[in-house]
Amino acid sequence: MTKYWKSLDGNSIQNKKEKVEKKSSTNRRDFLKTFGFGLASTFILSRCENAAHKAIPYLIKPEEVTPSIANYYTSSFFDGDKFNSILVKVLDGRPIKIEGNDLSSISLGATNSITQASILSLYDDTRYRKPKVNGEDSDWGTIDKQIIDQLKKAKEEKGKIAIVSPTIISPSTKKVIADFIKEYPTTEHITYNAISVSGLLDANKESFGKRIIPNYKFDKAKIIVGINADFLGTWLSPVEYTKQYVQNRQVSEDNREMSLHIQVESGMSLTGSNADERIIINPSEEQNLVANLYNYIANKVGEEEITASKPTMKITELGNDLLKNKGKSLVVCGTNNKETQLIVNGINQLLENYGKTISFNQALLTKQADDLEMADFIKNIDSYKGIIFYDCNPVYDYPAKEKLTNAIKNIELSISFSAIPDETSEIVKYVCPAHNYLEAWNDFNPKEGIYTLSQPCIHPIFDTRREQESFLKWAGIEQEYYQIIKQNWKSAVYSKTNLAFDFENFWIKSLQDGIIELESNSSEPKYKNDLSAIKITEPKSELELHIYESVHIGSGKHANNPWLQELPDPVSKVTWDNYAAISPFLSKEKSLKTGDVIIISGTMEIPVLVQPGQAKNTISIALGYGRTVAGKSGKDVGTDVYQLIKTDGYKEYSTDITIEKTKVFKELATTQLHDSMEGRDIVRETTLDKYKEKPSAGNERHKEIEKHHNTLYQEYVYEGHHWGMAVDLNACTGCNSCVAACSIENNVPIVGKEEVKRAHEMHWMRIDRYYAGDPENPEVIRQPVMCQHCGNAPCENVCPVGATNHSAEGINQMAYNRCIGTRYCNNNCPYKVRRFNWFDYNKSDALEGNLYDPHGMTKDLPRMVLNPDVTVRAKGVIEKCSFCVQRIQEKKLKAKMENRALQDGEILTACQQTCPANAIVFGDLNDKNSKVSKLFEQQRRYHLLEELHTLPTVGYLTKVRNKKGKKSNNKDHQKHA
Amino acid sequence: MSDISTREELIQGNKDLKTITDDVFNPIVAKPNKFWFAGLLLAASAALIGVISIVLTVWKGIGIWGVNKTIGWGWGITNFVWWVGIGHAGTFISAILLLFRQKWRTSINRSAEAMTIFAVICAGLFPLIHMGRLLLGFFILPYPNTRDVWVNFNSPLLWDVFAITTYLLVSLVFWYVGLIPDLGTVRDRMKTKFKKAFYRLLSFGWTGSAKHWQRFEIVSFTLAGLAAPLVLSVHTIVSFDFATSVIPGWHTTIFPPYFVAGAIFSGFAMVLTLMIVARKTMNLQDYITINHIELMNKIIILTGSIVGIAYLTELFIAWYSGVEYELFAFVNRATGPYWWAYWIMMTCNVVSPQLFWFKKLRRSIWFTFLMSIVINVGMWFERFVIIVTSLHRDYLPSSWEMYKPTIIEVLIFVGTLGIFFTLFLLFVRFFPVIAMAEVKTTIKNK
Amino acid sequence: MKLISGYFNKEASLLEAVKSLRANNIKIKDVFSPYPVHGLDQAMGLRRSWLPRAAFIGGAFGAISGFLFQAWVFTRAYPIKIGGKPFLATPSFIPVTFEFAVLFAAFSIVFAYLLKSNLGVGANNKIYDERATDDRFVVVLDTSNVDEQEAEKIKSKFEETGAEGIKYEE
Amino acid sequence: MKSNIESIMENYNITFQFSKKIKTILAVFIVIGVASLAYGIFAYSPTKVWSALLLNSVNFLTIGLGATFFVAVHIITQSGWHVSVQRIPEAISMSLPFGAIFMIIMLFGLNNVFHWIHEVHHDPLIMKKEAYLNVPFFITRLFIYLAVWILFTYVLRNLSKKSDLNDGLKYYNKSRTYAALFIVFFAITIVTFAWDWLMSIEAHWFSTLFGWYVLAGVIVKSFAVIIIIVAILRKLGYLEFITKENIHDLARYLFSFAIFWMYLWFSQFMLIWYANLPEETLYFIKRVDNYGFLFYLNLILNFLIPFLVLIVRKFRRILWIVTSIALVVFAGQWLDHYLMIFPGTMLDVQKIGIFDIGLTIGFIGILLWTVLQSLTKAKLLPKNHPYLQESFHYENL
Repeated sequence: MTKYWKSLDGNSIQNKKEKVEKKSSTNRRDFLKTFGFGLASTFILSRCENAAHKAIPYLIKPEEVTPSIANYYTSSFFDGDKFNSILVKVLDGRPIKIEGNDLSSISLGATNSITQASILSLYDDTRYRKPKVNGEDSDWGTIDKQIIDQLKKAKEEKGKIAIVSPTIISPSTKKVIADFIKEYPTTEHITYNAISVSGLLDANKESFGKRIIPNYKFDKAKIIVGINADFLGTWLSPVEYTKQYVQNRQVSEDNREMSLHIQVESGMSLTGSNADERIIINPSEEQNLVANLYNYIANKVGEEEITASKPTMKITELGNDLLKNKGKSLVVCGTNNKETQLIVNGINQLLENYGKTISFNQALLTKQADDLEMADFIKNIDSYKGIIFYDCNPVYDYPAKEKLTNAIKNIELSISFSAIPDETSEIVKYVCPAHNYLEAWNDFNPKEGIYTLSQPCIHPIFDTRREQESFLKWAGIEQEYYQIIKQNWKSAVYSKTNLAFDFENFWIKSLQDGIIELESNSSEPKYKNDLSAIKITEPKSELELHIYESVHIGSGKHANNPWLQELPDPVSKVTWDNYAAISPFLSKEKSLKTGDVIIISGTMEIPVLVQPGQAKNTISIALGYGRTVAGKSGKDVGTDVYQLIKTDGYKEYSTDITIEKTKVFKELATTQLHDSMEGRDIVRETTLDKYKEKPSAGNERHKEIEKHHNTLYQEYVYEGHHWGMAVDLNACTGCNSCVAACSIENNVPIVGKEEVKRAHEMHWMRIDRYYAGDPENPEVIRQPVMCQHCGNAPCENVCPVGATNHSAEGINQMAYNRCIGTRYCNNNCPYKVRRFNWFDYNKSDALEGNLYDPHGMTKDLPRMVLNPDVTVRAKGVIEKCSFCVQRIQEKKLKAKMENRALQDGEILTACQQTCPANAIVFGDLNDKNSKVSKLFEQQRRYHLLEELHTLPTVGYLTKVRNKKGKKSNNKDHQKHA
Repeated sequence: MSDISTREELIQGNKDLKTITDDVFNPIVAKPNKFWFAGLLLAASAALIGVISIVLTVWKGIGIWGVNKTIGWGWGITNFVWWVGIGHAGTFISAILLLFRQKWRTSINRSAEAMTIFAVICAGLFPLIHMGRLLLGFFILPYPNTRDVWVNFNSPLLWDVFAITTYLLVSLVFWYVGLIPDLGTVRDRMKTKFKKAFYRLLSFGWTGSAKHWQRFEIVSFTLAGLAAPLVLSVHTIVSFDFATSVIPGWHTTIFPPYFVAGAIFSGFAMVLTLMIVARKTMNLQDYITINHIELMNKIIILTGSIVGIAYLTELFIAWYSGVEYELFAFVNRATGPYWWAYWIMMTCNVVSPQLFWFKKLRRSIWFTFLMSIVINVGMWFERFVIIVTSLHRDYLPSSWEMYKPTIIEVLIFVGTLGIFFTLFLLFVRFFPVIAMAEVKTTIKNK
Repeated sequence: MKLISGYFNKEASLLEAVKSLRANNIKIKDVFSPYPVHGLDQAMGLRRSWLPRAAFIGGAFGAISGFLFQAWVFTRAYPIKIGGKPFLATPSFIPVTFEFAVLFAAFSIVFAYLLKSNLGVGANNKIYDERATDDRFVVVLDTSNVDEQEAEKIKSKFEETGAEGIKYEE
Repeated sequence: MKSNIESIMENYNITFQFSKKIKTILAVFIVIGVASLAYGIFAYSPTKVWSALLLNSVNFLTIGLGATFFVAVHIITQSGWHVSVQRIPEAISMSLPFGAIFMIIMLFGLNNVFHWIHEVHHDPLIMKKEAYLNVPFFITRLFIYLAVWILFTYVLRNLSKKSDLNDGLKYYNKSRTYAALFIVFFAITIVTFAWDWLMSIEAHWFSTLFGWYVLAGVIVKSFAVIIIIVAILRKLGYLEFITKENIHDLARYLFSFAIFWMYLWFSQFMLIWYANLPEETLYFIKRVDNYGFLFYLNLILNFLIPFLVLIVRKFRRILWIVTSIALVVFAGQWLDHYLMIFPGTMLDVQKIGIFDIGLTIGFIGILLWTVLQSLTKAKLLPKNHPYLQESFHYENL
């Protein structure tokens, strides 16, 4: 999967997994050498114009660079919210793709959509080119001088200075900040998390004496109860949790066990839509439910109960299920309410989960901020002489916007390190733009005992400077940050390992692996808690608002990333917008339909989306939208709901609201209009009980259809390779990371909101989502659909020019140059996976002046992200999934040059590589031992619309629901054979 | 030729050879009236708007149409099939009716054939402009090239290229062969020098020699024999565009004959529309008599009923097949979001032609004119229903979409109407609209 | 060349004249009429035209070459796997084969007809009488090699059968 | 041509005389048929025997039906060319009641040929079709078809016969209404009849074109049979008034409809071949794989031979050539029915043997008997037909 490297100092450095060897750069000289190649290209880059016209050949080729062959560098992605260990694919000096680092125990090679898309922020055209003073371009010399003067002045006057940042998990950065504070002792470091878990942290502090997030082990749990915690989509470390979660969800003929997942929630989340059972509550019922659950369990195990009013719903079954799995269960709650979290801790304690499914070893460190600290800071903000905003944008993502804005305007020294203009950087005095993370060194400590590095993969494109360098400069420390990291590692990490015989080797290895994981086996802390003091909030009957984090936009930091904006929401399939999700019940009651604009609590207008499975009296709205200062893709997209978060005490992500109907209609850009499977045999599913009895359960039709597979002409026999793909519907959570990865890998154009509305989106793969059963609490089922590479492809037959045809390896291929765009193939495709270039999206048309590029993707800078191994498609041609044929060719060629057979698993398609759920497996069907062949032997395997005899080479494995002996109520999509 | 007393004279007004020539010749030399100029202006303007819209489409991209990821073909191909369908009547009249010795065709075949050619020209435009890369449209021709790639002979769209081209060329030749003697007549009667030279050029040196006539007849008859299966093949192949696919509502074996019947149905409706106007404005009531109209109406009942039976057959087999997708496709047509299009189609094509069972209505000019419009509307909707409702909800509900045309698509359609009428108006002005020589053979007074 | 032509305004008289001339073994050069007169070819003793054969040959050539071309492209020139169909996808070739056949047949017969009849763009055949394309029937005889007596006989035959007029031409 | 008209005048009153000799020959035919049937019952499974009976009954019935259709179509199109042979299809149409009897006899063997009858209760796909495919409805439909067809056939025949005695035009105009009504009813019922008795043999399979395809076969067959009867009568010294043009016309229609049949065959086959959907291909796979020779022979007999021979104008005007082709097409249509029925009803691959041919000879005997018998009932030329003259006054180019 990655570039094979000869290590730089000639020592053969072996990896744990031999086949994965990663690039490291040894020292400063090597570092410079590494980037020497980049000088020419980045020089051109920064000048933007004439970019492609002045490619200069190497005089002396750097040894690690072969034109058109990609190098992979390890790095880390952390946006102040979520962490991911990554590999950066650098081709001819340009980072063009991010893959997960499979040495990381956190993500095991997977990434989420935000990480995938983050590569584009490197080439964000709105980035600050230079430091700015009062909005005017400046230079570092001037700006440093002014800032140092002011800092000194503040120091003399004992004026308070604040560094505001999200949780910082970089040990070296922390050290730099500490050094800075040493120099300016009046400085305070205030952290806040836009999406806060303060309640959880403080509850843990109270229960265990440790203010950290424990290490949840979803793979160890037989029963998982998620309470408003979208742990597969957004909560804390979703990639990690997904990886764990699917381990107990992927059944096979040899392992017919799977966990039971019950989700208690208000809005339909990605996690909830994957649950075996969903219990719908209004946010105000949450505490009551948790307390009653606690009481039920406490009662059974003979512990003391707490005072709570009667539960609003039946919890007996839930309680019994949990009790049956003592020590093998896991209850997680996403609330920021400390009391609730205390009770949840109590439940987990009663269930003896600590030390088993929850551990304080390798605790998660990505969120540590304290809401009260920030609230306090805001209260006293006027007493500060200076504020430094480090990697944060509180003017947007902290509810007290007005106060902050006024304060910043009045403060003498306000600094933002933001690399791109945002609401905060727009009003500060000094903008000291930081590097993009792909341009800078850094280290991270995302979990206790886990250290990772990020290394620059490209010379800084603009005149920017990493934040740490700024701090060092202002503190008067003449040391490079890189050296600080190295020193820090030597003392803090190297000393605790015995991985290499000297530090340099250790350092090389660290860079090569990108991650160092230390053994840690400190004992679990003791639980001590008194819940009796907690007063349980009574459920309310008014309309409530539930504010949640969306899977792709997150806190809103990446709102200017068109790739993320165009990714459909995993549940609603809406792009480019947030919306007020209302229940079908409310829709009827208030006669609102999707697209009707309502006014929330008299302050904000937002269109409605009727969301099956939504709590009846709750409206859910996603954060991260409504940015007012951002590039074109982020600005004024959707509505900002940060202001509705209450901040007295812990941030409250739910609140009472009123709504008011307007006459305005605002069409949402949705990629899927129809939610029902119409009783069709599209996604086959069964229940675990039935599966245990018979692995072909739910898939009886497969055999039946195979029996009738007759043909008027011989099926083609593929000698050599026959590529195929297996998609495990039981594993797929629908997170859309694959869609993001596919689009990035294959240069899929961005079409923008208006075009999505017109059903012109271009994604090569999509995740179909269907609802079944009761609209108030439906079952959700998903299916990733890409080109099925049919053996009897209906599309190929009808292309008049033969532009789409079949390769000798079973791939349905497109010759873009040949295509004349009749769209006949698309009409004839039963899966509708073909996409047509409606306009000239990438300046490749023969005619002039007809560019359609609403989000500036063809500007010189964003264009740098294009994958040169994949043709950009001209206006008027059809495109579609190619099974990442460029990757197949690359690996085939490599195997050939190394004179060996291609290994199974060597070729990974972009979607497969990024999938956190291991749902996609690609390989050679002719190799009987390949993983994909083994999966094809599973009795769960079927093909989409196989009765049409299109002979797809994409196979699906049936979905298995863990429904406990209940009669299946989804007759709607259970086909009788 | 002995008298066959039981048959009525085909044309009225007790014409002799001379008066027939006069009647056909005079409009060519007479100064056209205001209506003609107004019509031409209107049609040409519409054509211009159409051309502008086409240029815009080619320049900007198909994205300015309403088609989308699910419905790849919308108005464009609907119009294509509609125009091709209309383009069937002329050749049907001149070829098949010639083979069946239906002499009444002589009054209308000339203009019907002209209409055919113009309609096919309009039709041929659509497959071209609906291409995403029109400028590379020549890829569709099998010409030797350095890349050694040919075309895909499996593709019905490619068959279309051959079928439409062949049909256009053969119809043109057939039409022109029939025109030559009449152009000779025009030439010989023309007084002004320039015009005479013009028609001399067009008339290919026709003299009226017995040998020429003998060959003329045999060539006409052979061409009719060739054109008859050709006319069937064209709409058959157009139907293959749909029927070869696997899309429910498209893939059904009855399509070939049913499309042909539908084509003739709509073609006759268009012939009626034009003839009813032409006979009135050009004083051709004696040639295009109420009997002609009645006979055409009978063909309309016949073909309309065939179409109706085909609809019902499709419906029944959709149920009988037991294939849920098939059944759904038809239920969706009738009750889905495009139900209105389906019921317009049903009303116009199946129900309303049945009114022609009443002789009184069959012989009413006004009613016939109204019906001819209704049928053309209905047949347009038939194609719309087939294309759009089948595509918009096919196999995977996740991809279900709606289709709405944009103004550009509408204007292109209007543009082709403009092109059609422009050509037709020019035709009636410069060419003999009635096949004089053939009509002369049918009269008894010679 | 000396020509004599008789003018008729009735189809019946024309046929009668032609028959009577033929009965008297007088060779008719040509007959001109505004429309194809039924039975005139038998009356004049014209042989059935061979033109349909041109159509047949053209059509057969079109069909065979059309089919072979497609087969060659798909099996020899550049075989491409399309939709799992066999390379020699005979049913797929039928439509184009048919169109080739019709196209070639139609053009063969039309070109043969135009060539044989000396018709075409710029053809300037002699027009004996302009009303022959309107309402007149003209019988033309070549009297170059005919004696006076014979010419008289012709004239009388014309008159007998009701000729409207008789014209002499050098 | 005068001689022709004169002879017509002479023949105005001639009717056919059914001689003993012919009767004997036909009796031999029938005996062969009965013997074959007896042999078949003895030697083969009931399914095979019933299948053969179904084949011949349907073949027999559709010959008569095609003749009525021929008569009706020519009435409503006000054709003239056919008048000289009109009495022949009329006579053929009189075989319809016998065909009806055979069909009713078939009702006793339904179980043997229609597998849906027993599978309708457990095959899920066929269960869906039960509203249509159930025995009572099936039988009801048959009786409706037969009753209406026979009714119209007799009405048209009687009107035609009456015209001999009286004013031709009056009866002719009257018959136009009935002919139109018959055509409407026929157009629908021939399709449903084809579904019932042929398509439902393989109840899983369906094709929308199937009914029309069968109809095309019926039309071709009706022309073939008319030509054969004309040839027989000519041989026996009748119909000397039939001109070359009449023969040419019959041949032309045989030719055209052979092409039309091929067109529909191709349309149906190609579309199924192209889409290659298992639910549709199963029909053809059985036939191509197991009956490959007959499958292609079907095309040769029904299309290739008539096409290649009759494309030559000269051959279209020679009665014996036309008759030979008619016989080929007749055999071809029989084979077409064979291919519709046997691969569906019989599990193992069948060969056409003495039994099949013998039985068919028997049916042909009965057919000819009824036809010739009816020819004695009316004059060979409908002398008062309004377009009689036209039939003798046209030419084929």
